[in-house]
Amino acid sequence: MQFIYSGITSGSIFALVALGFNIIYNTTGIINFAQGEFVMIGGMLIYTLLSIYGIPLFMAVPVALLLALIIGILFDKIFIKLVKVPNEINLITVTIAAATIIRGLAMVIWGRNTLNVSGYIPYSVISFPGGSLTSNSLLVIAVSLLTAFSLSLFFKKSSLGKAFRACYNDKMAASICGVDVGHIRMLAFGIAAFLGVVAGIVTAPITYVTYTDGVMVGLKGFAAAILGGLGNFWGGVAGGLLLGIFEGFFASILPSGYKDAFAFLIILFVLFLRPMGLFGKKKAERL
Amino acid sequence: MLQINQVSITFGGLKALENVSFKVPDNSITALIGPNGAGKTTLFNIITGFLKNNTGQIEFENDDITNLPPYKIFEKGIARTFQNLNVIKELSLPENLLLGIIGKDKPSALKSMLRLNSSYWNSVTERINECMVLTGIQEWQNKKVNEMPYGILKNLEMARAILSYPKLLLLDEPAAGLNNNEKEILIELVTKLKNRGITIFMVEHDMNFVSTLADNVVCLNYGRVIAKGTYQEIRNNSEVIKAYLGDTDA
Amino acid sequence: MKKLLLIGMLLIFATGSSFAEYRLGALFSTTGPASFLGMPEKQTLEMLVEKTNKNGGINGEKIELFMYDTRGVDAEARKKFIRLVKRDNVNAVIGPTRSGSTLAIKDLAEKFQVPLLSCASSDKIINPLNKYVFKVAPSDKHAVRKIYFYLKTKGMENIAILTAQNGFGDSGRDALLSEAEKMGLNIVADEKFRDNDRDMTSQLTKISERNPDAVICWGVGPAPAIVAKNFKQLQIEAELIMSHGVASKKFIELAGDAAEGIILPAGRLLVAEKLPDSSKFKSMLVDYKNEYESTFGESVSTFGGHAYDAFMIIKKALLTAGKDKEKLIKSMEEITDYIGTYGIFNFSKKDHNGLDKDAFILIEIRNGDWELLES
Amino acid sequence: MKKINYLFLFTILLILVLTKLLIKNEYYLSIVIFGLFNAINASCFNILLGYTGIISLGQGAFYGIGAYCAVITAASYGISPSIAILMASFFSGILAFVVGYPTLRLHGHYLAMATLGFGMIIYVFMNEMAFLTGGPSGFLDINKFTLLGMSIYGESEFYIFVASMFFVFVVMFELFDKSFLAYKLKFIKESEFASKSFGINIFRTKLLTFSLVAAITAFNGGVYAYYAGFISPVSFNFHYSIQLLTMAIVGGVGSVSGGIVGAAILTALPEFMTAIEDYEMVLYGLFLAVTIIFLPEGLSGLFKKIVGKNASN
Repeated sequence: MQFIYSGITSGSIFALVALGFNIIYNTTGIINFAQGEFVMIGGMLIYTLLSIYGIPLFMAVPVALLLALIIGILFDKIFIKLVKVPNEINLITVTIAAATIIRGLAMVIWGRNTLNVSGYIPYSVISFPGGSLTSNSLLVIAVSLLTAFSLSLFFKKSSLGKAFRACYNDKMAASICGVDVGHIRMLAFGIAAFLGVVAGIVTAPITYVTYTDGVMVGLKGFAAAILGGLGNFWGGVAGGLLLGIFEGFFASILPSGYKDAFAFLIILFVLFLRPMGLFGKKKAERL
Repeated sequence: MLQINQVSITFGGLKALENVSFKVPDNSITALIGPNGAGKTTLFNIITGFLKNNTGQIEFENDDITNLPPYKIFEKGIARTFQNLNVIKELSLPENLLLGIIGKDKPSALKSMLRLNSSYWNSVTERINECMVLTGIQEWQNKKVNEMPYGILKNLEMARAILSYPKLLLLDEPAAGLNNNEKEILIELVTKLKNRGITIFMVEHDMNFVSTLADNVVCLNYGRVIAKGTYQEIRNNSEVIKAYLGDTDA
Repeated sequence: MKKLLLIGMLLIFATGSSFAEYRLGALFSTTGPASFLGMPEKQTLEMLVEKTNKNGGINGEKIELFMYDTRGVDAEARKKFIRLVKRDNVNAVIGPTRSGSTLAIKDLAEKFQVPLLSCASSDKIINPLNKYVFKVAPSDKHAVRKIYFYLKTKGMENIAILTAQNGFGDSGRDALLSEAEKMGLNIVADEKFRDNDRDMTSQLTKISERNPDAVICWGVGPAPAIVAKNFKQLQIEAELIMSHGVASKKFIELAGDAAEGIILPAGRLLVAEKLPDSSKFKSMLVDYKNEYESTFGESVSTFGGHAYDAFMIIKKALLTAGKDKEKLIKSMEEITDYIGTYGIFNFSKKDHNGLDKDAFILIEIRNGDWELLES
Repeated sequence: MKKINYLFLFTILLILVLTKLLIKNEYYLSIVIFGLFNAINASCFNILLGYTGIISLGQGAFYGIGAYCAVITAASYGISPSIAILMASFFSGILAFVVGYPTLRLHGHYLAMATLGFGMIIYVFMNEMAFLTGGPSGFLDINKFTLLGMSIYGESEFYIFVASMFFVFVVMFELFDKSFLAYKLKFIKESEFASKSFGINIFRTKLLTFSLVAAITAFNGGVYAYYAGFISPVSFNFHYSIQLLTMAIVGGVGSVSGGIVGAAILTALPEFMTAIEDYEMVLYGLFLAVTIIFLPEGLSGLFKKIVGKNASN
């Protein structure tokens, strides 16, 4: 049973990263390979604010989130907007380049060492039937799900959120109706970075922060988004949780060396059976 | 030539086509008309194998071609053009036309790489030139594709389809987006093709165009055949009028 | 066009070598997953070379250091080794950090006839013996034996192992399995984790179901700290033992309370001040430690010690033999009783490591610091 | 039929010969050899992405499979290395066929994920099947490379072999590029819909291309293994596949020279940056970003433009 609890913990992080992927995918049609780097930056920012500048937590978190929005917007302005021929493959590669730059800068700024962020709430172990979770893990799950819910509310209720959804459905139509698509895309990167930084902040006490962390978490988030069906909001969340549980499950029943192979094998099988992911809709092909 | 028997298809409860039956006679021009959403393009896609019909069958030259994959249907001798242009901008006009040749002739890749069949490729060049002359696009052959007007691109697609020597040519809204001058050229071209023995089946909105060309007209509405016959017969059919008037009202 | 330009540039670079000084090459993995082994090695070597040059060099000649990052990629180590030998014309090479990278260049060392002093631990580096390849890091089996002797005296027989899926974990696992057989211990669970795994509870749950007396975790980087935390979270009743891969203050900082009571084999350097005054290692270790910590403002790590030993050995050999590579090898093989950070080195023609199991001592983490478990 | 660009082929040949004549330093020669291996892999990637529109992030796996199969079969069954490489290449082609059969039905990002997943799975197996591969510590017992009884050893001899292999590959690539096959693939890339309705069995074509490319990549991998004399899984992981992607993009997709130029530049670049270690990653990323942002057709596109301008002047 333990694998379910630990799976949900890591899965909720994958879910947040997958949401970041989905938001950018829906507004630009590309996969942002730097999404994982946002998570790493989140950890680094909170470390800097808390441990180096000694800012109290209730101030540090909003500052980090604000910085996240700025980073996301700059990301769009510097990398995405400038691309001369913004076709899919160029945009994807530019995000790979951006990820390399961010990782390189993080190494220069924060060094190669793993950094430790102390827990935000007192450490305790909470027992569940057949396993246990730490208070920090519970915080991760709670914050992730809360973030996902508030984001879905934002998309459903606010007018800005509605403009976002209009962009998902039809960019041309949205721009005709007065939605500034460029503006929305910029905000999409802002929100994606925001989500990444939230993930980075909540996980930092459990997983520590190293400048190379972004690669794996990005990859897993991508896998989660695909598993759930690219562009599908709750699909991303479900994909993340499922991936986390798969990983824990395989680690607990198989020789653990093979666990990653089996997690990916499951994703492959899902794709073979449902080429658009578990909850993805087949796009009507315009013939 | 082409026989549609009781073809039906549903999309998530919506009946897009319901028991559609009609014939496309040999060496004729048949037009499929009907208001938007009547299921014309759906039928085209079923014929060419992109959609699988739920019931019914399609016969081509007395061969059952129902639910064959698209490339097999092409091999039987059915070529088509598209509503949305499918030309490759980075390739030249003759290069774009190659698509019609490749699928038809299926030349040997190895021979082509080692340049062992140059006489064949010379004949291909000739065929392409001939076809460009036929469709009137030869003077554009050295221009970039993205500099060409829409009408030329449509002819390019037509030329590509003709290159495969089809028995049946499906045209998806050939006149859409063309000016009157271009339409006239097109009418001339389609007539020429018919005289060469190619059966033509088209989806078209432009009634002038249909009236000038079509030997037979089939009218679809809400997925059903509401009328078939010559243009004159159709024109006075009350259901057709209702369907179109209803359409214009909306 | 660009290719021609490139070749032109390569040619300009190719002709820029001179032969005035002792030329020392070094390959460390300063980026990539093994970076926190490679960094202290790099810094130590830089510090020592600078100091030596300040004090007049070796035999009056300065040392020029050529150092490259292998990024933990074996193919990169190979490339950079050829660069050191063929472009920089070095007399000897220290490194690489990782076993895999060392094995990747083992045959090149022989081909180019350049002495190589590896800082990695795998036994395969010196076995089969290659005339030009030396190893200053103690073998994994020495560390494993030290742990197993300890477990035996405590009467523990059922052991679970949890190893990293990298070269370090892999060669550790080999040693753990083979030595367990020799010493009659039962391996009841054999699990693995990846360097970037951030949750090990699944593996640990599986391990705890087998009721081992002790769990041995073999890895480097932040992952073992997570193992320690998860171990505590699951309240497993067994002794947790780590490898020398965590022998840096960073580990205690990361694992926090969860580090308490963990036992690990490590070099004496970690507890330099706590060694009895009678220990012949003490003064030299304390000196190195103080110097390193004052220069770089961070705690010393035993991995830096490898670079220290390697440099001292090569320096000794250069002093007596000069630059001639054959003489250099011979003189290194003759080094005995050199007191290094990891023990007393006794090289010979047949032993290119020169250390035994006493290279390691067992250390326990108590109150956030290293304590000597036995001397 | 397009004319074969003999000037291009001749230039490549000239560069290869000049490299041998001018570069005596084994280090630089080794960098060029690495560059040639990368160039073949990046070109193969280019055939997939730039011609056929298949985005495969698992090419590193095929490279690795070729390398491992070639050395394992030779070491354990006493097969001569050149035969072993051919066998590895064949095996990899078959494997690509089997993997491609379900995978190539996917499109776009889903295909990217599936191939990436395949790469990860192979990577795990390379690490875990230690009894075959030597695990993460790598495979050591690589035989000396012999070709028709001649032993090939050392940078200089290997350069001749790898350069010849590379040249044969480039000639084949050029012949392919100028044959109708290149158009067929480009039609598939541009519009699967149109290609299908023009009688192209796109699935079969994609599958064969994918398998053939995997076989070439594996062949390359086999030779690489014998050149390197040591292989370990890290050389064939996801990062390598991404590197191939960046090489192809920086060089320019959809042309013969693209992968070659990209591989040449990105293999050489880090060698000039060793002095600035800490900033290497940032600069590498910046170089990539600037190329993609300002040179949408890649570096080879830029050269073509310059050459084209000079020619028209």
